[in-house]
Amino acid sequence: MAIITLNPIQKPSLLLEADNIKPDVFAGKSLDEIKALHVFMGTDQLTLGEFFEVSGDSGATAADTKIVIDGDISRVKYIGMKMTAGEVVVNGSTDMYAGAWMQGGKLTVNGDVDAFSGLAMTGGELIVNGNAGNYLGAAYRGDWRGMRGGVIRVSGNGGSDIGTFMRGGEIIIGGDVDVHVGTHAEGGKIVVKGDAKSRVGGQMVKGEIYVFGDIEVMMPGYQYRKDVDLEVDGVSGRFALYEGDMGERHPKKKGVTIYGQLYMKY
Amino acid sequence: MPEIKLNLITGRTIQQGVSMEHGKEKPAYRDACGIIEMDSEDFKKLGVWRNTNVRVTSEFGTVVVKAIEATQGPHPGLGWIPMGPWANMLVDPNTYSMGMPTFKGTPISVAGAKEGEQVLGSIELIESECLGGEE
Amino acid sequence: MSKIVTDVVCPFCGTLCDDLEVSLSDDGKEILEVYNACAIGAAKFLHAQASDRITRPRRRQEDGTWKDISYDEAVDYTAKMFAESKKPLMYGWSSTNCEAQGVGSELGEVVGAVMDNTATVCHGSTLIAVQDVGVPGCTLGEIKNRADRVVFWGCNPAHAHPRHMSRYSIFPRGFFTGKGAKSRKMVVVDPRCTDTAKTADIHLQLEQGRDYELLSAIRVAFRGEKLPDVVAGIPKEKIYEVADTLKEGRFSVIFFGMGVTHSLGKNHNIDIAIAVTRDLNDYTKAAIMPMRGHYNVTGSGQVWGWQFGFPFCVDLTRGFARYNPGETSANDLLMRDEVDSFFSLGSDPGAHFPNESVKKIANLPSVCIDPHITPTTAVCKVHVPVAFVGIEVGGCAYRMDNVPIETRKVVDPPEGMLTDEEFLKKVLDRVREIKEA
Amino acid sequence: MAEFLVKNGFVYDPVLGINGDMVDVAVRNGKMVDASDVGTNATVIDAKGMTVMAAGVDIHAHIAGPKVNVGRNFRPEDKLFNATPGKGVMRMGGGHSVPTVLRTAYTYAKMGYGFALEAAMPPLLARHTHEEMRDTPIIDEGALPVFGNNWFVLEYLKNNEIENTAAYIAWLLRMTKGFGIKNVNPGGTEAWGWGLNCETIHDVVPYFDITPAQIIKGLIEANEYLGLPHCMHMHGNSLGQPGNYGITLETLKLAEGYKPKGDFGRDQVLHNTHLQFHSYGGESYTSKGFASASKEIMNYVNSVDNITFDTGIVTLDETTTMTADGPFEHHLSHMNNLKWVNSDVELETAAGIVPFIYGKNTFIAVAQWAVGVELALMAKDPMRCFITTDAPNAGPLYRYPRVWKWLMSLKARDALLEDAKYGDKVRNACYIGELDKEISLYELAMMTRAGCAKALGLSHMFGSLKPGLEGDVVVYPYNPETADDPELIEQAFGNAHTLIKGGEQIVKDGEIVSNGNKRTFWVNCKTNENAQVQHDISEKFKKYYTVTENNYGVSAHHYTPNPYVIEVDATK
Repeated sequence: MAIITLNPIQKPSLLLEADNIKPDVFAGKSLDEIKALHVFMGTDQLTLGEFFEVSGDSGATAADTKIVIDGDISRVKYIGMKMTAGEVVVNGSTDMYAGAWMQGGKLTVNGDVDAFSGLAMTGGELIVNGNAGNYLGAAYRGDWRGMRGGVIRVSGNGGSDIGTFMRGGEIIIGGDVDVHVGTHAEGGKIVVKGDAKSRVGGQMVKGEIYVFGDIEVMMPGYQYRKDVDLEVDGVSGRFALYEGDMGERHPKKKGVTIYGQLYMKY
Repeated sequence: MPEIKLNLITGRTIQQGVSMEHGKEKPAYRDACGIIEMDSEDFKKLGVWRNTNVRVTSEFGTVVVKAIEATQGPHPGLGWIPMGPWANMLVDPNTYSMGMPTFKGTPISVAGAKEGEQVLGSIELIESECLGGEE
Repeated sequence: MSKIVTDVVCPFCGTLCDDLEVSLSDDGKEILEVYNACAIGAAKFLHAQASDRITRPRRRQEDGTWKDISYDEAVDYTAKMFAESKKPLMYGWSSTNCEAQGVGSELGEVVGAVMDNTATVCHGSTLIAVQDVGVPGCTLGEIKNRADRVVFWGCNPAHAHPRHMSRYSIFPRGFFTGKGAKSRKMVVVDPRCTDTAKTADIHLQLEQGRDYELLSAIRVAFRGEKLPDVVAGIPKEKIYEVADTLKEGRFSVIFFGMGVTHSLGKNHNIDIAIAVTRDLNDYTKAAIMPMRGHYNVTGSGQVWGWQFGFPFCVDLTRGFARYNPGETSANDLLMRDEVDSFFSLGSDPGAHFPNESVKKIANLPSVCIDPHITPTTAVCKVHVPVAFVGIEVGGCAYRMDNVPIETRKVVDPPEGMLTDEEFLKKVLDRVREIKEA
Repeated sequence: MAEFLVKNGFVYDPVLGINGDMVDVAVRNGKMVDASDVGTNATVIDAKGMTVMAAGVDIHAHIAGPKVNVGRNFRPEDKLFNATPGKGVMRMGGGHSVPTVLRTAYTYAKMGYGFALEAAMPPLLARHTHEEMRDTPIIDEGALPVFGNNWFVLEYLKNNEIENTAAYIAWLLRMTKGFGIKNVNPGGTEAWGWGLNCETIHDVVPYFDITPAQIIKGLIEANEYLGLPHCMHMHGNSLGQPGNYGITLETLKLAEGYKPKGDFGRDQVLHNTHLQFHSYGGESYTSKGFASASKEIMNYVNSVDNITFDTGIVTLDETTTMTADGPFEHHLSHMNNLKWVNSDVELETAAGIVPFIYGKNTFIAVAQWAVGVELALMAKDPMRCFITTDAPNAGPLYRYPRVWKWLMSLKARDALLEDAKYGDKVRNACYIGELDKEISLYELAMMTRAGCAKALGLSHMFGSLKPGLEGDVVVYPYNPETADDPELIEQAFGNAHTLIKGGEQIVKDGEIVSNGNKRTFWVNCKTNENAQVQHDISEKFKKYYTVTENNYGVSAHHYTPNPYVIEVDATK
């Protein structure tokens, strides 16, 4: 796999929108062509080369291309947005929309990601070795089609509104999460290894949520069903299964009503 | 000095509305909004007189306002400061990435004001906080 | 004999009362009395006449004092500020008419601004929730003529919309509600025993910040499912009772305010309140309505809707419109240092934004358009006073239920004063000159 | 003013009987003139190898006003990655199914349209509709206030008081600056005030004790009493329900015996809009239970001469449905569980808005598509059948050229059915497989301009290139002699080469170069003094409305800065 390395050389005075930083765009381009790609700072259209030193080679296709960003890009948005293949590694933190609308490939952030990362993702892997911001793997405003595929794995804490309107795929949070987990979910799987605050599975139609730690305030529409022994993301244990949200509509499958499932580890 | 913990909420009052329309630079606006309404139980716990100044502090700032008895109570444990600059010294600016600061539900502590600590007018308050040259 | 102007529209809150009568001096220049208005509305009309009113633009000097400047100088400063900005924030737009909002939109487009209105600290939560789940609503006359179950959730009309209950929601005798208040059951949900709550048939004094859980519990109760003994501090028996009360109505309505939009969960609180209303429509007829604050914040969302497709938080910097509150919202932009100039019209963020945001405004090139002296003018570099919309100039405004009403001009503004629309047009022209040069 | 000479094009003008002949077309001082009447300084547009028509006239679309704006504001996802920056005289635009007003104008211009009728204006919210129309450049527009659930109308018609109904209608047209009479789910939308509906034309409206049939007949009579330019514009009861064609036939038959009155040259007394949604047989939406009833409907429509209709053809897109048929939208929200907006308007009407996906791989969406296409193909008189998508209900506005492609090409229809998962089942349940007709350009000109203009009472201004009419000409880059691929139809008719509107060049070489001189059309109908109606109006405002009578009318100049007022005298 060919590797292109970006070294930040200038911190944007406001922020940078860099939706071009993804293997799909870099593949098959020379270093000069990559440097000439546009980035935006407010109304100003600038070039990638003004903010990054670019070295290495791009592959012929996105799948053959790996982008490594060495340094802090915590004021750069849209890293890996809509990427379909290949790999991006950020050795630092990124701003909003990392891996948003991602369809394939792998994006690793060795740092934190800000809000709206993995938004409406349909495939691929987003690995965050740090903390994630709010709306991780959620739907774009107004859309009922949230995350539909792929995997998001966060080693640290998550924010609020994880997996809103989720319909598929998997989100695993190593640490704690803030309010609203899996709100309006109609599928998919969310694993929280730490604690959750409140509004877990509110208005959930379908899908699975696993919480290893405590939930500060439970939703009133969840009912205890039974205890089950499970292995979840490599951890075995006994879980209490709750179903809900009883206030929400639920589909029927072969005459049986399907609920959202909330598993709480003992 | 004794101190109590309350949950701060803010919002409109008719006095806030009227005084605002008469001019936010006027003392009436300060009198309407530079206050905290507290429950009588909380007055007892804090041990200050009604209609005296208190210093209210949150994780996000601190401000001196006049403590008055709740007009729309009882609501023990809740502190009410009408919407305006005084309340906004204290409220939680966290928007949870949806644009709206958390104007209601900020943990605060209330203590009696020190000798001579006055409730500032809105313009004075904003100027001293924002044009203080500390940045 | 004094002259009486009738059918005057009150430019204060989203109730947009249009039955005010204003008596003027013989020469028609002075407002003497305001009839039918609430205390706040009356104050607004009378303050417009204040002798200490500022009538000319002013600019803050190095030493902090103000110096009067001409409108042309103010236009020039504003236009240059925009021309030099990469990402200006144009905020406010709620206490002005739709015509000014329209010119402002074009200006925002030309300069590549991010445009946000006061919904961002008011009913922005609601706008987001409506985008997620829709909203079954109606005009206020439907409430007046049909509603027999009226809920005020996290709002206090007795203080914030003083004539709401008498004009629309509780007291009026409508076509199918001939007994007025006696036709209606009133439910108030509020952590305080507000002056509105005191007049209610049922007051649910919930634990602050637990609206989402309580609304969810009502939905659970609608479906006859089990509830925990207590939710949000309210015993389950009470929750079942309220659920039944709403289901049994012929027409139920939920009005809601800052109590839910400002509390933990924000848009989700509204989202689930809308779900409650949607559920109710399976049993009876039901509607839900935000108690919009500024008299024309609704119009601002409408104008941007037809021009850009979004009701607030509109980012025009890239030449086309984008939207995502949390990113393109005024407070997030300020606190994240994402903008490099600030323009305010028809609002007072200095008084109504968290202090952290106001401090950021103070450090930016800035212009504030406002008839009053405000905490915003106190932190801005240039203050441009303008005529009062609805008093000194007419124009369209949208009531909280999206009914557009033409506000009326009652008196002339002080001589030489510009309106919002006139000032914005001048700035737009000047910006175009600068861009072409 | 400028002069234009459009030369060498294939001209289609059914009014003048020109069917593809190479005729020169000229515009002077904003009007059509004989080619010999322009001077040598005229701007010459060489339309060689292209198609020339009068500008299009849209008889029914939802493009401006309160529910349209709800559709915009509550669907940010409709604009995601779908926005365009401004360029030259154009401002920025965005949106797929509910575009911003600017994009709406540019879309119409690029499709060669010059006039569009906003199909439903809630009277109390008329200012809103006018503000949006004002801000929509280029095209002339008018709007139809809705009447079929209005309390005045229900009360007068219950007692068969046609004169009072007419006087009220004339007053309301003046107040709202409206164009004509829209009638949506008569009685059903008032019933919706209580969460109910009127599902047939004989269901009694709660409290008001009147039936939809009485409302429909009464509004036809009132319309003809006044002699308005357009006729009663009908969206019937039970829209979208399988088996509804019987109700539709009953509705259409209510027009029997009525003849048009007035000076505007139309032949019909009832326009049934988006007839597709009203032409269903069967009893369910499944492939086993659904059947097209287009033939049953068209057999009747073809047999009479006082009815016109538009198609409302489904375009198989994700779109946003919006209608004053409140109970229908509620029903729809339960079918797809998507977000739902309802907005009831005091004493007058309601609206519902729900996003909807017409999936190519579902049976019912393709069957609906077939029903709409069938109606147009079965129409014997193209001057009475107009092509619409009921935008955005059956599909977005910008899909018109795709619809024309389907109507003009059997090959395109077969390709669609071939590609659709349940294409064969649709052939079985519908008539589409029996129809090999291909609409000609001459017929298209009737179905998209000449007929529409006539039905609207605007044939003295639009729909033809006849000297004296408005100088509205479009040139499409379509060569009828050489074009063989149906895709060329969609391409050409969505990208006009030239549009001249009101004598001004709007589109030049495919680019928008002017925002034109947009006008708002409304009908000022004079009636005799009617003390009873005046009294009733005052009473209703005092007791039941929440705005005062004096604050109701759309009067300020800024709502209609460039009005075109059609005067009607109904005092005789």
